[in-house]
Amino acid sequence: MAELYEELGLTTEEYHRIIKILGREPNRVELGMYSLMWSEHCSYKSSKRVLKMLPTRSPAVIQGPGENAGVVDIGGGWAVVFKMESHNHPSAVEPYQGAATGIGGIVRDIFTMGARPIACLDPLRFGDPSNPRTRYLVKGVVAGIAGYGNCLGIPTVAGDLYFHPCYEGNPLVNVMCVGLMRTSELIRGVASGEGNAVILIGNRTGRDGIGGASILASQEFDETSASKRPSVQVGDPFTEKLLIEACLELRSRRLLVGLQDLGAAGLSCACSETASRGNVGMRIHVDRVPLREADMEPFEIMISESQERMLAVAEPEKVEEVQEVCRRWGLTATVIGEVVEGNRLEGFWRGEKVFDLPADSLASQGPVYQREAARPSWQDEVRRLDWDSLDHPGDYNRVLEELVSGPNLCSRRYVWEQYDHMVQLNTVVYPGSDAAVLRIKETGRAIALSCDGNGRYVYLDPYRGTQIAVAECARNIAASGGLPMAMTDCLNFGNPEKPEIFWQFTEAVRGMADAARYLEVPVVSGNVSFYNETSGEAVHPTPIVGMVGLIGTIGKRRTIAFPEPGLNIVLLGETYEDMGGSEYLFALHGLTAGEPPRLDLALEKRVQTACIEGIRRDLILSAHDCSEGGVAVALLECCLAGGLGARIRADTSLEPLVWLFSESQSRFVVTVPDEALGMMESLAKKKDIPYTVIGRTGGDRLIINDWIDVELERMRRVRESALERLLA
Amino acid sequence: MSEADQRRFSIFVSPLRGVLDPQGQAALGALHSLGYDEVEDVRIGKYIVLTVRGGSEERVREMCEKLLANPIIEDYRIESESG
Amino acid sequence: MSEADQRRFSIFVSPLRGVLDPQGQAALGALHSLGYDEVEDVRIGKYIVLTVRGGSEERVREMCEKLLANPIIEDYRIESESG
Amino acid sequence: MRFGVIVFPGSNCEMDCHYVIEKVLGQEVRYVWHQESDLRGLDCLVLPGGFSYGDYLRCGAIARFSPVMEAVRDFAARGGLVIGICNGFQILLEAGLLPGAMLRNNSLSFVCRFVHLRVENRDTPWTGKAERGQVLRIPIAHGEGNYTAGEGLLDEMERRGQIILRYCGPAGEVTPEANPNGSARNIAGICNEGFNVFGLMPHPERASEEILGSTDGLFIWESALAAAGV
Ligand SMILES: Nc1ncnc2c1ncn2[C@@H]1O[C@H](COP(=O)(O)OP(=O)(O)O)[C@@H](O)[C@H]1O
Ligand SMILES: [Mg+2]
Repeated sequence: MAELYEELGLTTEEYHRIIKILGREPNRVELGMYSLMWSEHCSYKSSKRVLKMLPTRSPAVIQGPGENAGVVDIGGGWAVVFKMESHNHPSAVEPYQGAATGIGGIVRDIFTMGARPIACLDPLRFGDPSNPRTRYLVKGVVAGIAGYGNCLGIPTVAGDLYFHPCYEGNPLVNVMCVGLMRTSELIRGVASGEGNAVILIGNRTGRDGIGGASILASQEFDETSASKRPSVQVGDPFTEKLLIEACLELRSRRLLVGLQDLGAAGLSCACSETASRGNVGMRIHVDRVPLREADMEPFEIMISESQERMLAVAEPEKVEEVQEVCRRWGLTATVIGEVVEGNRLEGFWRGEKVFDLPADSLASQGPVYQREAARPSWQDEVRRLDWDSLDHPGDYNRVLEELVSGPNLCSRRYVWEQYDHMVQLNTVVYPGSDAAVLRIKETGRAIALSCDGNGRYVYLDPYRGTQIAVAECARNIAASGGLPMAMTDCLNFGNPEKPEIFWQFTEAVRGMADAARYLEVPVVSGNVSFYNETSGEAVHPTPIVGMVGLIGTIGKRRTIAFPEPGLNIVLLGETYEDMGGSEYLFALHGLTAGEPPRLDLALEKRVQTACIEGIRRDLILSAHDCSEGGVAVALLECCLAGGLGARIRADTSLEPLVWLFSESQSRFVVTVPDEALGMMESLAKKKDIPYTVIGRTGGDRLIINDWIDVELERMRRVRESALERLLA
Repeated sequence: MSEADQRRFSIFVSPLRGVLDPQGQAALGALHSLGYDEVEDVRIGKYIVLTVRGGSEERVREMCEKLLANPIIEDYRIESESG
Repeated sequence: MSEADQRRFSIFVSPLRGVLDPQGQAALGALHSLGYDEVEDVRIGKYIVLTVRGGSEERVREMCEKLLANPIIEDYRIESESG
Repeated sequence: MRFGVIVFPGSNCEMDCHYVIEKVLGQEVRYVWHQESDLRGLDCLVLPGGFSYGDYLRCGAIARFSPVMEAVRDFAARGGLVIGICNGFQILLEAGLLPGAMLRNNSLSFVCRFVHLRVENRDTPWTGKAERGQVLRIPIAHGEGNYTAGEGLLDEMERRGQIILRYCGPAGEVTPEANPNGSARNIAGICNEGFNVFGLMPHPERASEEILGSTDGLFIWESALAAAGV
């Protein structure tokens, strides 16, 4: 066993712990189950303690972390369910299938709770697009998300896409799904009721992803990964679509006690988690699991990660009805076990007992580590920036053009047009604005969805950078007229066993916790992805935030588009010399350096409330936050979205380059009609926020002092064609 | 070069053994529902015909590795035919 | 029935001559950009392998006509192999 | 008017069509399961978009063998109104209820966006409410909308007025640039010879409410209502 446990990724200490739990040596099946369930990916053994810092409650939160997804009340008897997850390593091996099965997995997390999935989001990070491998990955990942998500009929309505060489060998493919349900229809991933049947629904079990959870997700990624290829999983969106419909029908007919999707660690995870949550035991007849390959061993069956499978628990007298519903949807539903008294998870194979262990020892009593954290020795170095020694261009038109035709700020149309972002008829603000807005047909309200996470800021200052991710995401929601309600996250970091990585992680979570608490957006679900490294080099620490906001009346939604000529353009917030970590430095000087932008959470909150209130009172007709590329890029985006120019007079003592491209936080560009200007000004005063009328909408050019003068049509062509050209 | 230099290569790409083949499964289901119960398995891959002037099988193999097949989930076989 | 009754049929479905083949065209372009200039044409179709117990080639032809190929845009050829 | 929206395994726009027919048009509507064969009492059948049977093998190839398709064939033969949207159009092609076939988009990518469509024949149950040459703005969302048919057949269809919608620019100009998928002669929608069966790639149900950005889809729905005397 000694060699085997090491090969499976368990430490000697962990192995002894297993012996102590069982009071004997584990057999091969048990060892396999422990190795997966105690892997970083499934057990959160390095992150658990740190994550305790996050605020998880608010009056609207129905279900926080701990279930398959978070649930938040949006009024009128309805709730949204959402979560984000990573599929980084599978996507690096096979971009199409990796991304596709990523969507499949996160969508299952949502309908497991009883909710109909209504939207997906896809935050993506890749290496330099000049590398052919990067282009292959981007195209494969986007096609995979499209291939799977479109088939399911779930609109992918937002996401983001950034390029930095640090993601070269280890792209980030995070996916978020949002579902909608009646609050009364919540299903939990709980087994209970002695004698109840345990039913496996969906695809047959094959050798997919065996070793996937531990090998692909919990070890560093290197050249030898190619040899691990046979574990690649192929997605079957058609079966998933049938599963959605069948499970929602089972929910509506109230035929289930509990429902759990099968993801990492397959049956081992689903059985132990449901049993553990329900404080019951479970008996599994492993030989009843329908197989794709006849010669599979119990060990393989218990840890297979074959996709498109669900585990349901139902009362014995309902089993036939459950099977009938599944059959109608063309799915097999096989009773593979039953709920028993106690806490043991037992497995039988042709009459023989093949495993017998306490369910919680797998699901919740795994090892927990306090990893060592140490501030990296290079941290101060990268924060230094000698601004004056750089050769700054004097042609601001050119700078603007380079920014908006560069990989990070050009239009993402090429991506989102490959996604069906309209199906279900809820999308009332399409991609291309700050947040996507979905109407809730049943209540007349709407929700705003956005995701953000600037890895460069976090690299330079994990604490502040992560605060900014939360603040910016909330700002996107506010610009759309939404009140931020709750968030999810995906924390993408390197190897947590390295003290400097763990320091980044701890600082980032602390930043997230502080910002979330201050802005009153609890974290209701999330995911940690460690070991994002190639040949020992970690990616930038990249926490991604996904947020849901509520728009009380559907009419009070806003886009970034300048809606009509003759409006005042107002800048809410203040511009400082915040050039550290900026897109300007990265795109024009190839630098990731300096102090990231300052952030005053109190000001942030006041500016956001002013924006939301201004929209609610119809003082503000359009709104856009200033983020990467600063106010100049924000203004150009507003112009292009509305097909309408602007003339700006900036009265400032800052250098033009700084005023134009500084990435100071807590700012919005909004439009206000003349008759509302007075009220808007007093609102700003009341909220105690900086407020400047900087110009007027109109014409077909963007003109800023005598610094910038560009023709919109030309900029539109340049910005919209850039991504396809960069990826060609 | 003359017509005689033209060669045709047929490439047969099929899903690796053990890899899920949803297309094949769907076709199998459809054949059964049409009454073709004798069909026990269906695997669906790609049939690629290359017309090449003066190339070698070695080069075609390279093309398969790089572009035409996805070795992570697919197997392939090349047949050449002079034309 | 015994294993001996199992037969394998390979079906090669290819785009009809004269019908556009967007996938083949894209592959041709990609091969050229990778430097495989010797490739003059690429046609991409389907390679279907049926495992059949006790069926006839006649029945397989029927399956093709009905389901596996679309005669408006595709041609097919069947090869059988006893196993 | 009573509509039936057919649900195939893998359909994903059936609820959207149902919603528009019931809530926007205010008409009666029910779902028709793919294994049903009794279509009595229905005036118009909708084959919705989606990915029936995952679009595996070929789009629409497996769905056309659903039991309901026999009934649809009879329904159409008796002159009943049948509209196939996107995947529904592909199914009608595979079933031979409409001529031609569908290839993958020439970009090889799925494409979801608003397009402009020129109404080529307003003398049909589906376009009576529009002007000839009118330009509609309706979204598409498909990976295989590259319509093809033999040149001879296309000429015949042109002559008989079976080509109903073409992709065009905002001013109605039919150009290669306005063609999102490479379809023959920019074809976006066609009818059978009797004009009671209509297949189109664009989604009129996604353009039936102001809040979604266009109401041009209503021309099609309301034309059908008018044709049925509603
Ligand atoms: N990968 C993607 N998938 C779908 N939509 C995307 C993707 N990347 C960006 N978008 C969309 O493009 C728009 C601009 O994105 P981004 O510049 O990241 O916004 P912001 O800076 O306001 O957060 C948003 O509507 C966003 O949802
Ligand atoms: Mg924004």
